[in-house]
Formats: sequence, C-alpha cells, structure tokens
Amino acid sequence: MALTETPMQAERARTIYEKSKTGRRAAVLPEAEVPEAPLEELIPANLLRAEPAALPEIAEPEIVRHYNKLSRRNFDLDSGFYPLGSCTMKHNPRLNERVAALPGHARLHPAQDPRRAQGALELMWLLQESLSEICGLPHVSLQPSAGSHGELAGLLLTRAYHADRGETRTKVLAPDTSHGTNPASVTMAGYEVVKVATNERGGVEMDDLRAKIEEDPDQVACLMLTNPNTLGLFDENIEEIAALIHAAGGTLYYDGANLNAVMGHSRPGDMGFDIVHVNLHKSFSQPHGGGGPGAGPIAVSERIEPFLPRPQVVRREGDNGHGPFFDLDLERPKSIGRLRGFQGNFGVFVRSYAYILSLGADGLAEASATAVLNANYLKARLAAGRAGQRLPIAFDRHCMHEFVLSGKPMKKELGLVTLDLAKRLLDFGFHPPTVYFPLLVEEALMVEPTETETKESLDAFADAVEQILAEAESDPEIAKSAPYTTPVRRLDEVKATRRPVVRGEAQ
Amino acid sequence: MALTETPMQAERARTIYEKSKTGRRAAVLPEAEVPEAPLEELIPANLLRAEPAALPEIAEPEIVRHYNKLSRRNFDLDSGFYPLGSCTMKHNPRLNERVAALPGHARLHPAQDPRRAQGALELMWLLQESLSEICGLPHVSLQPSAGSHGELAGLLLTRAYHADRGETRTKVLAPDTSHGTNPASVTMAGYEVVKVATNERGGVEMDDLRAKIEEDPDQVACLMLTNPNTLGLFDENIEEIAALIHAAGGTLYYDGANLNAVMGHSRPGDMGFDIVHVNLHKSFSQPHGGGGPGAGPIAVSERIEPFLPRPQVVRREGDNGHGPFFDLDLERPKSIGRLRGFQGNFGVFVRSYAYILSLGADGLAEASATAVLNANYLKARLAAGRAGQRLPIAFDRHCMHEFVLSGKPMKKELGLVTLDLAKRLLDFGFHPPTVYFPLLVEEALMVEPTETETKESLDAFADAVEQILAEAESDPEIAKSAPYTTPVRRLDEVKATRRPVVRGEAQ
Amino acid sequence: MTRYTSATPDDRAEMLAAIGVDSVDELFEQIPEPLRLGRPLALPQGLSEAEVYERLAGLAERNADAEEQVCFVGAGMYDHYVPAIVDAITSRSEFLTPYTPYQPEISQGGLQVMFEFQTAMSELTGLPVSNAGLYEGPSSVASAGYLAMGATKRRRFVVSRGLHPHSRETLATYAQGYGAELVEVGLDGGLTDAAALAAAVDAETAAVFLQSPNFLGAVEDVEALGAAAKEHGALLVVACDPITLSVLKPPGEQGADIALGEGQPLGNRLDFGGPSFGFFCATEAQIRRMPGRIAGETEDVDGRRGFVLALQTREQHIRREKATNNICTAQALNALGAMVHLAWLGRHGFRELGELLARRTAYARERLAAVEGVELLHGAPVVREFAVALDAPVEAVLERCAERGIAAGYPLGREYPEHANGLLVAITERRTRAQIDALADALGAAVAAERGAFRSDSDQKAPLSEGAA
Amino acid sequence: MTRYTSATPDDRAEMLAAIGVDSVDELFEQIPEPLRLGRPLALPQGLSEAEVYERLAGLAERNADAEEQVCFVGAGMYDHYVPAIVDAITSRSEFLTPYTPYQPEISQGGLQVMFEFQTAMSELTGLPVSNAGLYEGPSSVASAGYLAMGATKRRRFVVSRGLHPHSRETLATYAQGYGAELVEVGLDGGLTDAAALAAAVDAETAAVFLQSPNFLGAVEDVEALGAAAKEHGALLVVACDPITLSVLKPPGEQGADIALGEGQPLGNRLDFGGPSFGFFCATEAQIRRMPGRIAGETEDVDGRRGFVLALQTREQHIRREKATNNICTAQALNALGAMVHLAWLGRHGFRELGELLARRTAYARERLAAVEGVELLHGAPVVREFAVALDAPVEAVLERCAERGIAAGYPLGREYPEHANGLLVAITERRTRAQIDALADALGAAVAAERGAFRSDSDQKAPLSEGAA
Ligand SMILES: Cc1ncc(COP(=O)(O)O)c(C=O)c1O
Ligand SMILES: Cc1ncc(COP(=O)(O)O)c(C=O)c1O
Repeated sequence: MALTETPMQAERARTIYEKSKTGRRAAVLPEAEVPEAPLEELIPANLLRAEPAALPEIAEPEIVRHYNKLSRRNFDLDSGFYPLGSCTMKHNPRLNERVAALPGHARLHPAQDPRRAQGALELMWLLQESLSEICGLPHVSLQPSAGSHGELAGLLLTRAYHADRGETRTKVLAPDTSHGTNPASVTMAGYEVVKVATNERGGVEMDDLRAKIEEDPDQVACLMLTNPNTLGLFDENIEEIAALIHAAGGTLYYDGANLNAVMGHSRPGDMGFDIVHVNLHKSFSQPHGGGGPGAGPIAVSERIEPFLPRPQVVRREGDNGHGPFFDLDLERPKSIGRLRGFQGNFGVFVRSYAYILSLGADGLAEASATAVLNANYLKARLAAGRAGQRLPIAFDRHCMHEFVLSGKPMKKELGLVTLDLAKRLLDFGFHPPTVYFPLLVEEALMVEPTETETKESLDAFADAVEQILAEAESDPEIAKSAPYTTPVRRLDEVKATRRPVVRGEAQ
Repeated sequence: MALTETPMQAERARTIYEKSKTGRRAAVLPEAEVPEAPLEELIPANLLRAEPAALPEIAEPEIVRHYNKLSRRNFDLDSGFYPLGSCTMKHNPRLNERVAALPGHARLHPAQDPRRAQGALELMWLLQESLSEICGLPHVSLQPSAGSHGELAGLLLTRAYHADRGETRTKVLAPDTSHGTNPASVTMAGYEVVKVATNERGGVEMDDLRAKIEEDPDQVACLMLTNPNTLGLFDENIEEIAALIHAAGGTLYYDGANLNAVMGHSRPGDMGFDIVHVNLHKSFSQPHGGGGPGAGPIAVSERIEPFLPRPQVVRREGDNGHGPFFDLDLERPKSIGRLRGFQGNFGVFVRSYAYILSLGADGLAEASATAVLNANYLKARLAAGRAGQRLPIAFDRHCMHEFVLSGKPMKKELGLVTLDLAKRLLDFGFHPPTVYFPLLVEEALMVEPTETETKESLDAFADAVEQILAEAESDPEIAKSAPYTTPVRRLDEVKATRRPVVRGEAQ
Repeated sequence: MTRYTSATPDDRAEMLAAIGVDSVDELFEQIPEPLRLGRPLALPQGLSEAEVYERLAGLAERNADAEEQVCFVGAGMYDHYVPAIVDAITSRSEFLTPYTPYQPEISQGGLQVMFEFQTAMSELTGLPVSNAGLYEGPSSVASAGYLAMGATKRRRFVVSRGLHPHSRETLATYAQGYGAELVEVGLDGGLTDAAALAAAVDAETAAVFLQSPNFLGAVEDVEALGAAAKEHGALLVVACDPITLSVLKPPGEQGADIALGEGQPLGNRLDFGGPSFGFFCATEAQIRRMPGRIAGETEDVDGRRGFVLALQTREQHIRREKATNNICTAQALNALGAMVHLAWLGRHGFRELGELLARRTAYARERLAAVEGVELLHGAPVVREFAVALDAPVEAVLERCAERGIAAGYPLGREYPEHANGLLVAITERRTRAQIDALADALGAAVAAERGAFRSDSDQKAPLSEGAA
Repeated sequence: MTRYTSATPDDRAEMLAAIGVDSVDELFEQIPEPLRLGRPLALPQGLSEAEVYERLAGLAERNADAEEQVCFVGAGMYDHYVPAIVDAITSRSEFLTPYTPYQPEISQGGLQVMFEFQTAMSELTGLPVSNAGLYEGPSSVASAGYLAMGATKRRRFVVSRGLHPHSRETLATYAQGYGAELVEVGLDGGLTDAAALAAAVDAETAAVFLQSPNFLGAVEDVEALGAAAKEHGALLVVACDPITLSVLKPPGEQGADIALGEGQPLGNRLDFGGPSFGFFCATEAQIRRMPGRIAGETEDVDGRRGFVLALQTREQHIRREKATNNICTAQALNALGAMVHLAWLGRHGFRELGELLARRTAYARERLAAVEGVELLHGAPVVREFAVALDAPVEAVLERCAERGIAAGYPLGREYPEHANGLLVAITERRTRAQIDALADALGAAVAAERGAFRSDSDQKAPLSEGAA
C-alpha cells in the first residue's frame, strides 16, 4: 500500500452481493395474523418459484454503510462546479424535496378519485398554466417522463395532426448539431431523419434548409430545433425558418433542453414553434438523480391541442357557487393516447412548481440572464488565457447560457485530447464539461456554468484550465495519465463493451 | 501540487465567513403585510443594534456546498468501523429519524396543554416504564439532557435525600477508573471526590473501599460506579459493595454509559443501585451528532422518588369510563426542582422509544449478548497476533462489551505510542479506539465494537492493527508521521490551547 | 441577484467588463427584437420559502393519501412500506444531484448501484441481462415492442387483455409511430384465453405480450401461453409486478424473452403515479438491442475493479437515428430506491413478504367473498390482488367506503366494461387483518345501503347484477 | 441475530471458538448468578419497521402541533420556519452519527462547524469568546452561576424576575448543589425594578442575572441595570433570545460578562422542548473558565489550516474534579442547525427577520389591545412577544381559541400569580397578518363568551378583573 493511496482507492470495489453472508438480514416483517397455509395450497406449484430469489443477505448497518460509501465515490453538484454542457446543472433547492415528501403528495395513490385528489390536480393545472406562459403556447401536457419522451410525443402529435388533415409525411429535419435523442426519437416515431447543415454563425444553414425542404415539401413533417442550439447560440433566422417550415406544412418542434437561456426573455411559441418540450430536470431544478427521474412536459399550439395525450388535467368551472373542479379528462377523441401509466411524474411536478413559485416572474428571468452572463464571462476568462489559443471557441460570438470550445489546437500542439483535459480536471476537484458533443465541433468541450454558480467558481475553473494547459506545455504526460486522486483511475471502457459483464455473482 | 494530494487536501480550509461577499444572500423573507414603521419608533434607539450582526453573505447553493464538503471531512459511523470505547457507536436506525420528524412530534410546542399533547406524554410515560424495567428500578425521570446531567441530578437527589433525613454528607467515592464526568459532577454538586483504587481483577479494591468508608462513614454521600466499568469488566463484588455503601447510609449511583453490556441480562436495580443514568445516545441508538444531542434519563428506587425533578410525567387513571390521562406533575413538594427548560430532549425520547419497540425484550438482550461476543472475539483475535505482545490486554479475563489494551510494550519496544497507532489506523479507514482512557492503564487503548458490527469488520480491524505493528517493526517512522491520506494531517493541538483562536474573522 | 444566484452588482460589473459589454441585455441582442418578450412573465412574484411551503402543504392537504385513508387500491402501484433507509440513502446529494455517469472515475457510486440493480433484477426475472431502468411500466412495454420489431423485422403484436390497460394503451400510442398492429386476446375466467391466443399468433407476429399476475390479479401460466410465441418465432414479453416474483416462477424460466414491469412497488412511494421506474430484462440474444443504460464491469489502469456505462453503441448519444431507443434521462434514483429496498428485504425477507401477501390476500378474498352482495369476479390463483363483483354501483359503494376512511379498491368498469361492477382489491404488508375486516364490513354495509337506495330508486338506475364471474 | 446485528450461527460458532468458550452465556458468568436476570424483560416483543412507524405515527396524531394549530405560543421556544437546507445538512450521516471530534484529522467538518458557530454567536452577542454549545437555555444559566462562583469566589446571585421561570428554577436547583443563594428582584411595568436591583447587589454578589427581552417580552435596559453589578464586581449575566439580537444591542456592548440563552429559535424545531442547544459567550477574561467544548484554529504538520478542540484543560476528561463544568455530550448537531440557519438568513436576512417580527408584533399588540376585554399587561418596548391581560379566565379562553384551531399564547398565571389573567403572545415570521387578525377575533369572541358564562355562573368562579397593568 502506497502511503498516499487513499482508503477509498485501496478498498477493492465489492458489490452488496459480495458482502452478503448466509443467514443475515435487515427486514423484519409483521406477523401474518391470518392462517399460514402452505403456498402450494394457494398457487399451483408449477407457477411457483423453487428457490428464494438470490438477493443479498446483509444487516441494515452494513447496507447503510455500503451505500453511503458508494455515495462518496460519486461527484455531485454539491461537491463542486459541474459545468456539464446541455445538462443545466443548477442548484437543487431542498425546499422542493421537502414539499414533495409531504404525505399528501408522496402517499397519494395515482388512482385516487379526483374528488379526493383536488390538491394534486390543481397543482398540475397550475404547473400547466405556468409552463404555458413561459413557453408562450396555450396548452400543456405534463405526461412525458423526460425530454426524449417529450420528443417522441411531439412527433406522434405531428403524425396525428397530419393524419387528421389526411396527410402522410415521412421526413423530419434536424440540424447536425442536434442532440442524439432527436434523431433517435425520429426513427422511433417512424420517420426518417434529414440532416440540415450549420452555417458559419453556428445557426441553421438556410440554403441547405431550403434545399432539404424543396426536395419534397409534402414529405416534411417537422423540423426539430434547439434554440439556443447546442452551440449555445440563438438562431437569428428563427422567424424565417418557422415561415419556411410552416409554408411546407410541417410542424416546428422545440427541444427545450436549453430553455434555461431564455426564460422570461423569449418564448418558443413567439418564435413560431408548435410543440415544445421542457426538461423539468434542467431548467426547473428537479435533481438529476444520477440519471433521472425527470419530466418532459410539452406545450403546444391550438392546432396541436386536440391530439394531446390522455389523460389531460382540466379545470372545470364549478356550478352554483361551487369552486372550480380539477379533473382528469379521459375522453379526448383525437388524442394520440397514453404515453405512460397514470398521470406522469407527479413528484417532479411538485418540485418544479415549488421552484416556479419560489422564483416568480422576475426570478425566472433573472435566472436566465445570470446563466447567460456567467457563460459569457467564463468564455471571456478562458479566451483571455492559454485556452484562447489551445481551446478556441468554436463559433466566436456572444453565447447564450453555454458555449463550445474546440480542443483541436490543443491536440495538435500539445498532444492532449479533450478527454485528457477532462480527466485532469478531476484532480482539481471539478466536474469536466461535456466532451465530444456537439459532433460538429472537433474535440468539442461544451461548457454550461448555469446561473447558480459564483464568479469565484468560474474563476477557479478558468484558473484550473490555465494551469493544466501550462503544465501540459512542460509535461503532457501528466494529463494523459490523469486522474490520480479519484477512487479509481482511468477505466477501460472498451473492454466493458467488447466482453460485457453486466451483472454480478449473486452469492 | 503533488499528483497524489487529494482535492480535499489541496483546498485550504475556509470558513463560511471567508466565502462571504457583500450583497449575497440566501433567505428571502415574507412581506411584512403590516405598517413598516422605523424600528426606532418601536424600540428606544439606545437599545438597538447599530449595524446588522456580521453574518455571512452567501447564496444557498454555496451554503449547501460548504456544509456538504465539510461533512466529507468527517469520519462517521456509516464510513466504517468506529470502535470508540465507552461511546457505544452502534448503528443509528433511520426509522428513528423518520418518526422523530413527524410534525406531531417535531412541531409540537413544549408548552402545549397536556390535553392536546397526550400522544407525546404517553410516549414519555411508555419510555419511562421501559427504562424502569430495563434498569430494575421503579421510577424514572427523563429530564436530564445527557449522562453528565444525569450524574448531577443523581448527586442532587442524594443531597436532597440526605437532607430530608436531616443529614449532611460531604464525600462521594469513585474508583480511579471512573469517567471524567463523574468527578466533575461531584464537584459541581458541591461534594468532594474520594478516589477508590482498582484491584488486580480490574474491580473495586475492597480493602481500599472499606478504608475510605471507615474513615468517616457519616460523610459518605454516595459511591459512583460504572458496571461493567470502564475496563469493560463486571465488578463481581458489587453485592458486597452495595451492602457496604448502604450500611454507611450512602446512595449507590450507576453510571449507565456501559448499560449496553447488560440489557436484559442484569439490572442495576437488582445489583443494589439507587440511582442510574441511561445514555440514550449510547445504548438506545440516538445518533451522537458529532457531540450531541443525547439524553440522560435517571431511574431511581422508591426512597429517592420523592425528590425527582419537576415536572414528572404521570399517568392518571381516567374516571367514569374515560381512558387514562397523561399529565405533567408540577407539584412534587420534595422535588429538587428543574434541571432544564420544559420536559427534556423529547426528540431523543421518540428515537429511543422507537428503538425499544423495534428490538423488544429479546432484541435488547440479544444486542447486549452480541456486543459482549463481539468484544471478546476482537480481544481474542488481537491477542492471537502481534498485539498479544505489543498491546496486551490490561486485565486478562473475559470482558463484557469492551476491553482495554495497554500500549506500554509497544512504546518501549517499537517507540510507538498509542497515539501513533491511532493515527496510522486512519489511513486504513478505521476510527481509532478511545486512547489514554481509563487513566489507570498506561498508553490505554479502549475498544468497544458494539453489537452492530460484522465479524468481517472485526477481522479487518485486527488485521490492520497487525499490519501496522508489523510495519512498525521495520519502520516505525511510518506510523509516527501518520496519517497521510486524511483531509489534514497531524494537527498542532498545543498551539490551539496556548494561543487560542476561537473565532474567525467576520468579514 | 434573487433566489439561488450569487452575482452581486460588483460581480456583474466586473463580469460585463471582462466580456466587453455594457449590460446583460446586450448579450440578449442575438435574439431578434420582435422575439424578445419585453414584458415580465404573467406569473406571480417569487415567494419566501415558508410561503411556498404553506402553499404546497395547503394543496397537499386537499388530497386523501394513504396516511389518511386505509388504501386497498393497487392497479399497478401499491402502498408498500418504504423503509427509512431508502429515503436516507436516496436523499444523499451524492445520489440525488449528479447527472448520468458520463465520467466514470467520479461516478463509481452510481455505476456500481446500476450494476447491483441489474444483478438483482436479473435474479428476480430469471433473465441474464437487465438494463439500469426505464421511465416506468407501460412505456417499458412499448419499448419492448420496438425491440421486438427490430429483432424480428415483424410488425404485429398479440396482446393479452390481462395486460395493464395503461400498458396496452401506451403500446398502441407508440405503435402509431413505429408502425405496428395490435391484436387483443380476451380473458376467460380471469385468465388469458389460451385458445384465442394460439389462434392469434402467426408468422407475422413480432411479440406476444402477457402480464402475470394479470390486471385482474390472476397468475397466468406463462409457459403454456408462451408456446404459441415460440412456435412462430415471436418474442414472448411478460410484464410483471416485481413483488410477486418473490414467490412466482421467474418469467425467464417460463420462456420469456423479455420480462419487464413497473418498479414502484420496490422502494418507491406512490407519488400520485410517479416518478418510479420500469425494469427491463432480456435474454443474452437481445443484449445489443436493449433500451436504456447498462452498467458493465471493467478495470482501471492500475487494475482496480470499476464500472462504466457499457454497450453505449446502442444509445442515442452515439448511434443517433440508429439507436435501439431514444431514452436518455431515465429514473436512476428510483432504481437506487428499489435496490436498497431489495437489499433490506434480502433473500429471506423478500420471500417472506411474498408469502405474507399471498396469505393475507387469500384471507381477504375469502372474507370479502363471504359478504352479502360481493362475489369473486374470478377464481384463478392470485398473489396480492384480486377482483370481486359487487351487487351495487361501484362508484357509490366506493364513496361510502371513502366516508369511512377506506379506499376500497380500483373500479374496473371503465377499462373493463364487461365488469361494470368489478372492483380490484390490493393487499400490502401494511394492510392488517383488522383493516381487511374493516374493509369487509364497510363493503357489506355500503352494498346493502346501495341496494336499498336502488330499490327505492329503481327506475332511474341501470340493473346491477350482470357480469359477476 | 435480530435487529441491526450480523452474527450468524456460523459466525457465532467461529467467534466462540476463537474466544475459547462454548457459549455467550459463559461470558456473562462474570456477573454473579443472583444478579443475572434469568427471565426476559417484561417488554413486548420487537415489531417490524412498518409497525413501529404506525405506532409512533398514532401517538403523534394525538398531539396538536403547529402544523395543525396556528401557534402563538412562545415562552422561550418559537415556531420559526426551519429552512429545508437545515434538515438536508443535519441529516447527513457525516454530521448525524459521529462522536465528539476527538480525532481531529478525520473530524475537520464538525470542528470547523463549531468554529464557525462560535464566530457567529460571538458576533450576535458582541462578546469575543463563545463555546460550541451547551444542553439548552436554563441549564446554561445554571452553568453561568457555576462560572461566576469560580470567578468571583462569591456565592450570591441576584436574579431578575424577568428571567425565564425555568431558568430561575434550574439555577435554584443547581445552587442546592454548588451552594449559592438566590435573591429575586421583581418587575415593575414589565421591566426589572432598577432600584430594587441596585439595592440587592452587594459585595457578596457573584452575579446578576437579567433577561432581555425578559419573559414578558419587554426589552430591558441592560446597561443601566448592569451598573450595579459592575460597581460591586459581580458578573453580569444576560440571557437572550438570539433572534432578537438581530435588532437589539448586543449584550457585550451593554456590559455583559456572559451572554447566553436558549438556541431553539435558530434552526431547531420545537420538538416538544428538545433537543435544542444553549449558547454561551463571555469576555476574554473568562476564556479558561468556560463550560463546554471550544474549537480552536491551528495547523497540521504540512502547514494546512485545521481545527481542534482547544482549551481541553478546562474539561472533565482532562481536569476531572477540577473541571470548569461536567458537560461532555452536548448538542453539536443542534448548533450546526443554528449555524446553517444563520448562514441562510445571512447578514441582511437576519436583520430583516428581526424587523419583520418587531413590526408584526407591534401590529398584533395594537390589534389585540383594541379587543374588548383584552388589555396590555405592560407598555414596555417589545420585539417579538408581548403580554396581555384578559378580562376572563385564561384557561377557558385558551380552550375556546384551541377549538378554533388557534394556540393563542402562554398563560402566565401559574408562574406569575400576580398576573393570573396574563397571556403571553409570540410572533414568528410564520404568523401572517391574517392569522393575527384571526387571533384577535378568536380572543374577542372567547373573552366575550366567558364573560357571559361568568355572569350566568358568577357564584362559582373567582372575580376576573384583577391585575391588568
Ligand atoms: C439538447 C438536448 N436535447 C434533448 C435531451 C434529452 O433530454 P432527456 O435526457 O430529458 O430525455 C438532452 C439531454 O441531455 C439535451 O441536452
Ligand atoms: C463512562 C462514561 N460515563 C459518563 C459519560 C458521560 O456521558 P455524557 O456524554 O452523556 O454526558 C460517558 C460518556 O462519554 C462515559 O463514557
């Protein structure tokens, strides 16, 4: 054992199964209180499991230790700066966790009669109204479970909309900067993706767009855009783009992953979008949970509304002196139908609604303004140092809430790829930016600081990048072998895919 | 920066004040809703503060980060084995936290009318009854806030008891192995401490005890004992000791810090003790909180009962068909009075009562049995290795729930003091045992594994001690300069006391 | 600077200077002027934390939750006791706040949890490959459809009417997109009609979808029903309630190619329906067609064991339009809750739980069947949920029970018009014998009262006694 | 192996073999046979987690808490809003479960929190030295008495009747032990009688104990009252409500030698009275006589800044019978809650909170004074609590208000018989104007009803109208 190997590095990872020992247990169950018939008398033996499922046998103290220790092998938002581009790693208010945990929310059965779930339905309705105002579109469905689910919903809505008009369209346009979920959703929704090029200002290449539309306007079902896009740039031609798509009869879909740039400043509905998804786990502070849960509500224009998923939360005016009644509308004859069970990720709605109540109109606008300020400042700070040469900005203009650097010169001049820089940042206590996305930018490094970071954090990050580049000028091996201080060091990802081991031994 | 210096080591500790920046804030307060008169119109200016108190100015995300990062600079029970002798670092069930947080407990005002706090008073009464049965003494007051507070209460009760009989006694006997709070409480209660020697079996030296009593039996107010004592040994002469003290007219006080050894196996009341304190934060699983909160209820015999602190929770039989009524008895004419505000550390009572309900009669007995088994096993494991020679057991017989080793040979033969061993254990990911207590044992190392540890943890600890001793045989400097991997390394404690800096800069 | 932000006026000034602009507004000038909102959002101003709490607590109070009512409602989500350690662990920031583990060196905690979860779900279902979780149950069914189409190049699904109505409807929704046809096979005596199923499966069938226990609580003979799928080379997809896998034969041992389901009963609260998670297990043959994240084991440069996201070449961020699914953000935290719950239950506790449920359910079923005006809707074997038919309008009976503090069950009529008077009753370990007895009493009283009401009101209401099995 | 333990039969066998005994019973043989219990404890058998939860939740339901009632009760503990981050931070195992930080290298988190807490309390009280916290308020007062005796070698305490009754009683309890005499000085117009105080202090006086705001809510002129103490070389001990230090002059600037108090209003829930913490600050002169833990700054061998327990030579574990206090386990977690709350409030928020309270309290006081049958008990300045006198029996009025969901205040009669009809009303930021108005209405209605009841029942009840100020 090297003196400096930390206890965490020294301890070989063991699964909870590997800590199991026959005869141990945590749970104690209540007494049956009823006749204890052999199971075979209740269920035919051929349908029964022969052996108890192999689950760990372990007492509660060791379960807690196991997961607490695992938790310390994670970097998280509360560990430090987490400028993961496109992910909007903003502060997660604990107030939201508190209100989501109230038994009136947390122990409410989803099939509760609406008369006994008025609080929950009103909350959903209020959230719908708020998102409608923020997006500038009149109708909202909260049902989709994440952004990608919203995208699928949007494409199914597009299909239903066209079908209702007797049209069948086959193509969905998306820029080459689009997020992977966009083309994946397109295929899943039964469409074909048509890639649109990016112009020298980082926006949609209008000629290419026109060309792609003109190829066969009747086949254009939809254009999916992120705006600001994944380069962090607002597409200045958005009005013209909308006009072109609408003229062709397509819908315009807004991937709301970047909504955090424009809340209270500009609204997708006003830009001409027909369908918008909102990632509540990005702009509206639902914690990311290490990969979910999230929610991806969609806001739509009037013409799309008839097709919204079932059920829809509605507010019915109360008659003779009664207050309004909130209900689940299950009819909706033109609806595309359900996208999932019950009403959606309600717990996420509680958190996001609490967030909107906390910030209010001004707070939301200020959040976006500060996100944009922080991003531009960090961009300027980096540009002023070594990164200006080694890691230049991909499209050099003011960005919105994030920006993309290219590690191409760094690779060429120092032999360091973007991944090396990312790994070395770990030793400095930072989460690296998103790497190698968008695909358009060579050796991309996508930086999104969010509004909840301090100037000090931005400065410290810029200083770390500076230091790593300086260090690499004298000894590039340091970064190439980084990280050194993490619980494990660089991992063999290829092996994990070539010969996948995707489950462990169960005792 | 050395490549292996962890981010935590590299980051200089900064207080939250040092992260403050003028103009930042977290809290937003509600609107006043009432006339906003200048403060001077409400309170005379000479009684007002001139400047706002210098508190940090910092936004919520950074507060959360600050304390989350600080938390990671703590080792805790869920980080690993924590065999801190005399402290009973047993598992803290999270169920107890859950029930303590129920609004009916957590937001109950202490001055609530007993008619509207029946649940809380019944819970306290049930806990009193449970502790009474466990201690073998008929009456319980939950009021003391910790063990030391219970000790003080016990001594004040002793004083009141004697005063009631027209006696004034001045001396309290305590063995030289006693915990520091015992003599400190004695002085605070206005008595003088008389130290009693320890015999070769680790118990009270009977001749010395007799001599100390016979010196002036009328002055003997009390004997304070821990049983099993701080050597982890049960005093086999306890019946005779009790007889001697009672014959002299003194009370016998039981320091219940070690109750975890005997729950359901032996009861202080049956041993002859008059007054017992129970550390709910030891035997009854209240988390230690980094130094509290705890609670130190006392159980007493009939003759001590009239003097118990005010208020006392009582159960009054309901008349004409009503159920029982639980009340706070404020009268108690012979009571020593209050020891604190309101009714005691109620939140702690909830947790401990939940613990007692969870384990039940058998569970408590089994907890003690396993604590004793674990301690004896670890003792045997250590004795079988290098520790057998270098760190021999101080009194070589079966122990109860803990045992004390002496580092005297280790110091002599390897030049390693107990502190060095303790610090080197940190690099292995263990919390060290209690060091240099009890004072009687040279270079003492006091090990209490508790019942909630696995055999694997005990083995790993024994292996680590073995490895450290082996390593020291070849290079004692390694341990002497340990630890290496902790957020800070060995700290200068002398400086902190010589030139105390006990507060930081506030902006 | 308002809530959760830190930029003071001084900070702002310094930052603007570094950027080289005079105001933040300048940065927003890239947005064409007509598209700038130019007014505040029509939303209220922000509230203090205490006010937000009161507001939300006020809404929560207007819901009748399972802390307040005795809850016999199931239908896919169940009022199990979630052990306190689940909350303690899932609320740790280190699990709560990170993103999907794209940087494995600092995400070993989350990755190892995924690996453990996969192991556990694989054990439960008896299938070798599990992913790290999908959104929830019904959309997992739809994802299985997408997989089956990719695997078989066929476009026809044969679906049991015992599959959760939400799953059937979700599958139909997705099918509009990826273009598949659904054929439904009815139930008979509470169980999938085997003959009809066999007749419906053909060489164009991509997959057969079963659920066991099915929506009416009945345990299906998956192996027997699945034979038709095997015969025609269709995939056998089995939806299941993970809690019942404590006692039931794992689908993997009954010929299932895919076993999936709603994960809520494992360590997740009801939350009015979400967030929870879907689990998704399959045979080795499908490993490169799986949807969602999968953690895999590997080593670091020093030979330390570690975990990474494996088989990413299936996923949208690498494969884009050729991805096996579009999912990105899933439900990692919910899967963690499940894993902690399963570890807490452990090998024996999990089994005992299943046995407890089966016994209490048998008791409840017998107890309710003995009530005047209540009959069993089917007699098929059940584990933890069963269906009865009432001799009175269900909604009215439910209302009467609710007035006694009991949520008596899930009314079947809307989704199964053939069981207009059907009621689905679910049991968890929280439902004591005394509560079951109280349910029987409440149901009996309510049915009797409604029959009385019906008699005195018979020209206005429809007859009630059709359809009991 | 039952709850929370791990030793399996195999483990046991191996362990017993290593120890060299045949059974665990053998290890218990060191307990003389007659002292072994030999029967199970007369306690129920253990329950499952869900059952314990139900049991405790059932008890909790029988309490009327401040979530259910609108709470105007104070008297030392207040229904403030505890921000969610306090729970999030204090529930982290790393703060929740460790022992007192005896190993500083792995306890820097807890130690730095103590250091920050000391800094904050020092700022609030205007005194340079703070400890890391004591049990709670009243016992801190008693500890100040012990300190004062040690510092002055005198044994006489002069105590204002404005000091919390619990503090006075606790001081008296402790004084029986360490042998001190208490002299009480009365109130006049809600404030400590300055002349009586001056007369009571003499050369034998170890300390003068004041509270500001005092128990009746009145802000004392500490500086003026303290002159007598200074004159005779007695220590001036001032108890205070930390929240009011947001607007009131710090005791340290008013001549206090010791400022202390109940910490609950800072980041701690009501918890039916505990656990909370006591704070304790003093002048430099008393630093080596302080009770409790004190964290101090230092460096590690590499020059890194760090924190340790300083001045341990005061403490019981080092100094034993010569220790300055007997305290060991204190209330570290509660002090952490306070520190997080204070950081959250911050310099400006804390001030604003005080102003908000003063204004709402002024409004409430005026509003109540305008109610028929309600008079102010005193007219002295107040911050967040004030006293009124009712023209009706207080207990009956409180009962009527409780029936309307309002806990109207703390009845003074038991502890201040001279104010048999007195009621103490407390305001926090949670008490809205609407709630204050509702209180005024409820009080008005209750007093009116009781007067009616009294008139029709006058031969059985005592007259009511004495004692209003
Ligand atoms: C630009 C963009 N679009 C879509 C998505 C997909 O959103 P989700 O993860 O919620 O499915 C993401 C998330 O990473 C994104 O960054
Ligand atoms: C033997 C012994 N007695 C008394 C005490 C004091 O208990 P407390 O810390 O609860 O005041 C302790 C605590 O460390 C102890 O170990």
